[in-house]
Amino acid sequence: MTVDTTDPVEKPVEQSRRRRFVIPERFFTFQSYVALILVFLAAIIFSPRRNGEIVFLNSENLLNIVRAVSEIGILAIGMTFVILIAGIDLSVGAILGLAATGTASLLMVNDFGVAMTVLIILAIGMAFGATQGYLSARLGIQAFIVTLAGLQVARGLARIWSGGQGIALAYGDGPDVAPQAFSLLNSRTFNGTVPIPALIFAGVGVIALIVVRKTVFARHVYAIGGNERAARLSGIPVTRIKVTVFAISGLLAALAGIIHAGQLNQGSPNDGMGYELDAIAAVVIGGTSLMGGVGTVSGTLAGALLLGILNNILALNNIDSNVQLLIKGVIIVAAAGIQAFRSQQK
Amino acid sequence: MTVDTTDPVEKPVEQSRRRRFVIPERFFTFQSYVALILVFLAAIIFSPRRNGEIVFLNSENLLNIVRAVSEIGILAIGMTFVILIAGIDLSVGAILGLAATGTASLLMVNDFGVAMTVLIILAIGMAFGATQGYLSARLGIQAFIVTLAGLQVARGLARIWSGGQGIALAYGDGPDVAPQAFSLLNSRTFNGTVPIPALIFAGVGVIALIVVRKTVFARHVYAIGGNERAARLSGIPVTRIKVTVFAISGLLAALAGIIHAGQLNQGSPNDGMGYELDAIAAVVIGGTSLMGGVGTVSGTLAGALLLGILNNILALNNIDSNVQLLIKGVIIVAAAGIQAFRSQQK
Amino acid sequence: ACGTESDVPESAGGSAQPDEGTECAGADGEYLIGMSQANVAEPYRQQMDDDIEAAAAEVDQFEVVFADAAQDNAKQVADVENFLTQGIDLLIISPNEAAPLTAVVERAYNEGIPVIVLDRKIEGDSYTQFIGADNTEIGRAAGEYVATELLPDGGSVVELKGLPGSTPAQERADGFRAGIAANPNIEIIAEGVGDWLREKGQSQFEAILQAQQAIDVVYAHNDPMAEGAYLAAQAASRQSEMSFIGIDALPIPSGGIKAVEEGRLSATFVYPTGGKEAIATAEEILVQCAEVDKEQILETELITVENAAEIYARNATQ
Amino acid sequence: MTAPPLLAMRGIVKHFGGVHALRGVDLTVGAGEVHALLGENGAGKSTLMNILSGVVRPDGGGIELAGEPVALGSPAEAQAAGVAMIHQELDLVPQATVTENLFLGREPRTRLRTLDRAAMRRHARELLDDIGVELAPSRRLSSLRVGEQQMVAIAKALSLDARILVMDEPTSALSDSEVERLFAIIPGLRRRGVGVVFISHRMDEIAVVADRGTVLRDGRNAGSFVVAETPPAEIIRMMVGQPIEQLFPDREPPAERVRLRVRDLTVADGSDLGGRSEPRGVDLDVREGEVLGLAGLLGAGRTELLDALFGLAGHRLSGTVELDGEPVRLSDPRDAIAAGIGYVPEDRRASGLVMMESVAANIVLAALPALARAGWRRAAREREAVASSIRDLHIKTASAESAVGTLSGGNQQKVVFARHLLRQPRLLLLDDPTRGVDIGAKSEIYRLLAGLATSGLAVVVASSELPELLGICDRIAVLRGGRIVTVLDGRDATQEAILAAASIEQNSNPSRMEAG
Ligand SMILES: Nc1ncnc2c1ncn2[C@@H]1O[C@H](COP(=O)(O)OP(=O)(O)OP(=O)(O)O)[C@@H](O)[C@H]1O
Ligand SMILES: Nc1ncnc2c1ncn2[C@@H]1O[C@H](COP(=O)(O)OP(=O)(O)OP(=O)(O)O)[C@@H](O)[C@H]1O
Ligand SMILES: [Mg+2]
Ligand SMILES: [Mg+2]
Repeated sequence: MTVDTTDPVEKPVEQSRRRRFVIPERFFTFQSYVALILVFLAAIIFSPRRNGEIVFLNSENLLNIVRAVSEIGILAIGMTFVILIAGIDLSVGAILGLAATGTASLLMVNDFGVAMTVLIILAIGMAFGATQGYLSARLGIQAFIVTLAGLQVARGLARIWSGGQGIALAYGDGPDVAPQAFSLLNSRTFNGTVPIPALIFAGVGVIALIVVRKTVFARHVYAIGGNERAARLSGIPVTRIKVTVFAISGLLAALAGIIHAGQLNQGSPNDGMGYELDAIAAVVIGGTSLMGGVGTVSGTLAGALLLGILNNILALNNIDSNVQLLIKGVIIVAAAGIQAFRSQQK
Repeated sequence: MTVDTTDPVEKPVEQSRRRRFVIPERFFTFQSYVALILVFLAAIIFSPRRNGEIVFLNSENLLNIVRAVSEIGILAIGMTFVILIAGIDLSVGAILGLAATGTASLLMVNDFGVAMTVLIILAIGMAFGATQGYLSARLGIQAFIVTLAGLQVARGLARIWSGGQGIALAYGDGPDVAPQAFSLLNSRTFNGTVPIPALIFAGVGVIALIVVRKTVFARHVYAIGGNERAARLSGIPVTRIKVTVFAISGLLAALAGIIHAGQLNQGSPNDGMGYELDAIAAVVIGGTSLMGGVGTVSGTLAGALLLGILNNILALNNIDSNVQLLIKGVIIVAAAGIQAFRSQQK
Repeated sequence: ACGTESDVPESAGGSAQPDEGTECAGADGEYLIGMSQANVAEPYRQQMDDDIEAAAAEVDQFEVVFADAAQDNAKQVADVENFLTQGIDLLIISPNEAAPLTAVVERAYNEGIPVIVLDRKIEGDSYTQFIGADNTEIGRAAGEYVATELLPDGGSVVELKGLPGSTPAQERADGFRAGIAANPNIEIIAEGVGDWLREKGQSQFEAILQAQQAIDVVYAHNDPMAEGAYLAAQAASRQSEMSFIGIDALPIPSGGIKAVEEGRLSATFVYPTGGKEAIATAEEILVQCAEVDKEQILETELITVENAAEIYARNATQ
Repeated sequence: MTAPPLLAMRGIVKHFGGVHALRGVDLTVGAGEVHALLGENGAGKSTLMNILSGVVRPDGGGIELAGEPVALGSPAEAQAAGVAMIHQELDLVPQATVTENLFLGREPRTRLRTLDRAAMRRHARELLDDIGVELAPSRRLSSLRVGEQQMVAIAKALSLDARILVMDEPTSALSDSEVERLFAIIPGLRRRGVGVVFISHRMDEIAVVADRGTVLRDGRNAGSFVVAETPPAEIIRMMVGQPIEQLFPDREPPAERVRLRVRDLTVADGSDLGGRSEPRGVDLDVREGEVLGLAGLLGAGRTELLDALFGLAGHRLSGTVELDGEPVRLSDPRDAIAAGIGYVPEDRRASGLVMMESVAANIVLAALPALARAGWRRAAREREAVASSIRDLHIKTASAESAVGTLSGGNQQKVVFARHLLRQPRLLLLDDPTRGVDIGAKSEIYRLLAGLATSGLAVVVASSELPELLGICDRIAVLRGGRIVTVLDGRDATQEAILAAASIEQNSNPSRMEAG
């Protein structure tokens, strides 16, 4: 039996015009995983080989992929919640840059400890996100506009903070260097195999999965995205939840910024340019609807990995970067197309 | 009346009756013009003076402003229609780049004439836009995603077309130079005062104003944005109109690209990066709702000029570029805030 | 040199200046200098601004105002127009691209404003002085260094390129190929595109490390990408198998000289910003009322661990 | 019979994914005939008519107009063939003016092919006059009352000069006086030989307007009838499959204790009210176990009064509200819910349900924090609560995890009931709880209400259907212009008395009457 999740009368009028071939519903439930598996298989097939070994499947390569997507992945997790409430957050890349700059500055210039620095930076990211959420939820300014402006403001603040240049991290004891502990972020654990950022990404992913399944907050997020008025009439504190969602997005962007600074031994105000679009792409490929109310964190994780594998296999094969742009464009549309097809079927 | 026995800190029983201050509706109708005039006056006040003359009001300066906003303005006019149908077009900056590259390439490498070149480029822009419109309207993929992918594809195509380099224009007769006629675009008319791009911008603006007022097409655009289902049920060819709207946006982006190449004597695949966000900002400041169905072309023109004046006055006062980012961010939010306040009042 | 007021008016701005009417006020004047920068998001260009600011602070008569075109030719044209509206006395411009900026620079020049063009030329000769380094030359120097010093017996090279479509990326690639041509045993086995960015250098090189077993030298079009590649190699514990070279050698803590000094990069090549030189030229033109040469080509310098500390101390703005 | 019927639909089949909406339905309508199309929620009435008006393509079957087979592939083709439809959901553009809406999709053009605004204005006036609606054609649609909007939709459909006019529940948003105005148009249509298909869940209307009728059940024909010859009970039996013995259940009289006491409740005007009547100086008492009805014409302010009691008027509210003697502050729905008030809003699609979510998710929505521990959900308790709600309210659903959109209208309505009942409210506010709900489900909702009242709940229910109010209420308060003009006892109130109170021309200084 097909489950009809939308209101039948709201259907596009022409929906029944074409002959429809029916795809099992199960396919769509796992749509983003299906796409992920398809891309994974394609990557194996197209992977270069070295001494007969499939380079793509090399465990180090796979871990590299997770490391490479860890920042976008963390941004995308926050973005998932934002998009679930039918919002959008264009500022995450700029907040990442601000956080990376701030981290480097606090560690190197102000000689703060690691814990202090991380706390301050996370607080800044959260406050920035919450402010945007307040402007959008309370004053009713569209999230697209608020976060577009927020992007500029965060970028400007970061440049002013650092004087425009990146701040390099040097480790050691004493003044004017960062505590050695912070260099953990560019190291690997388990015998130097698993990159710490990949671990953090996995951790954030697990927490998000638990939050979505187990908390009242997540149910409220879905309800607001599905029907804000109904949510309000059910006594859900809509404004507070929306502000919280943007605050989470800002917090995670700041976390990604700290990781960014740690991974690259530097915080630069220009870091993270355009990351917001990659994060949004990961969320959408993962099956979350930009109209809100429908989507999963696990889909987003799959979407982020899919993008990472795509980048990796294109790079492994030395594909021309312009052709890469075309291929990525087409794959994003195809992924969204599957989804659109799905909702039309229903 | 019963005595309140529960909680001494309980709020007063008498429900508060707050005086609301009511802003005349007329203010909002002219909201974007009011904002434009305010910014204009502010510009006069904050303008530097030279020999007692207000530099900002210098006629050359004013014409420079119009020239400087002409491309964004043309993009914004196309974007107005797209946003009126509750869409968004993130690809216009990239199409501008593709068109500028193509123009330069056809003129310099293929030695096509001006008319032929312009026709081909406009057709490409229109076809690109129409394709995006088709994907979004017919297959139901969200415009945000389609045009985000379109952005990458157009950028990739432009790079491939030009081999990655900008193509400089040289004028003259004979092969391997562009026809002199094309240099018209970087000249000024009326005794060298009025820049041709400013004139074209004004022309496009006038045509758009007439289209909005006088055509059935425009009525259908508003209807689709207001209630797509109602539009369908009234027999309006919704898909066709949506495709047309995206085609117009692509066409105008191509036109802006041709102007860009002419103004700058070069077509480069990296031209127009981020212009889409400026165009969207102009539309939103001009009072068009991102939810579709509400807005005006004249508001968009006012919005574009407002942004131009803002850029100009910030530059004339040599405001630090990072501080400029902050100020512009705040002003965009404020403009959107006025609008939001308006729709909340209703 | 220009102590007397009876000096001929053409003294300022070189012989090609068509507007002969400007008088040189010399040391008594106050001068507003407009600096139009292509994009401060590039560390090299931010450094150029910083150099100019630092140098100008030493000259009492100078006030410098900055504009940032954020990588947009059209914005840079408007920036110059706005400088003209404000009535600057001298224009320093580092054009985003040549052809698009030519017309407006020409206009400034024809209005009698001395123009110093930094780093990237404009077309024609409507400027007072060009100060810059030669990217092709630097690429060639890097190639020759690889061909003679690092891999005299040949070997495999990985190239990490800058943003496709940008002139320096093209020239640093072409020059490098010319430089290694002398040694036929050197092969470029892979090219990655790092868009000038550290993180893209890192992830691109991670993939290349997987695909390529034997890498001798990593040549990156700038230091950040070289550093990114180093991080990738370090994570794979392969950093000692190969040498890393970059370009730019900015004298800041996050720049390439420090990276050489600290042993991450084997070499980098100074891509001078010309900021200091531009102010010096401006001083000659405006304060000393002297004529200046049409071109000032800045030499690159090879930075290795031997000279890194010394050159850092010399070039740093502070 | 020699002349073919005006409309003949034969063997119409339609699937939506796995839902078999129509399984071979026949329908014939003659010229000048008003044909009632009846059936439970989800029986397929709208689908059948959407096929006729080109909105939906059938999977099988054929349509003949006056004997000619036709293919109606789009709304435009159907209009060209002479079919006009007033859709169940109002299909107008809220931001556009009345005029623009009237000519949507067929705007007149000048010789230059541009929009002919002058012609639009002229014709708009005529069209509105034809159906006796006094409205400025230049008004924005969103500033009109629902009833007025409905009249615009009717004028638009009539203006197509159609041979066949389909009205899909045109009266569900209208109150009695507007319904009368609509019915006044029908004789003219008959004379012109127009065939009218009329869909409604109000049985009393069928008897007034229709000549013949067709009943659908589960996408099949369940029978046809001639109205004049068929008793209503028989029609209901055709629809539901069994007779309904007693629509309105008997109930105990309410207790004496006052549950809700409202004094001088007033809501300050917003800046742009669009014809809404905010409550003014409302005094009201509702006792434990009492069902109080709110009657009034469209726009009388019933919804606004209920909204205000649920905290939706925010800071514009003044006056005092007490529940069981305790004063409550109502500036947000959260305050109301915390105080023990439940609300089933007027438009379950827009305000009630989260359509893409499951039945279970919709039921527990308001009770989540109460069922959880420190913000962490407790799945077992939620499952229990959902199961008992489904059981107690007889919600017909395949499973608790089914999407709520798959339920019939009546069962959707019960889901909204269940959500608020889970919070064990002291006072339940209902706004037109049976709008668009079929008669079987209606009787179940009445039974549910009776049970709740008997258990001591106080209920305030607004409705446009007077027989419903008379059947279920202990007392009926009549509103006009936001004021309570009179309160009638349920047992001896009559439709005439209510209508008279509701529609007396408003004088400049109406006397305020005490309720309770
Ligand atoms: N577009 C659609 N997609 C999927 N299912 C649909 C669609 N339209 C209708 N249905 C289903 O078809 C069946 C018939 O619906 P329809 O709207 O025709 O009923 P109805 O008789 O008009 O009911 P009501 O009295 O509630 O208006 C229902 O089960 C409904 O859920
Ligand atoms: N939130 C709102 N904002 C603006 N207009 C509204 C809002 N809610 C309702 N309206 C409008 O208020 C008008 C009056 O509503 P309505 O006809 O429902 O009045 P009512 O007195 O509640 O009558 P009934 O409940 O019988 O329908 C309508 O035109 C409706 O569109
Ligand atoms: Mg129906
Ligand atoms: Mg109502």
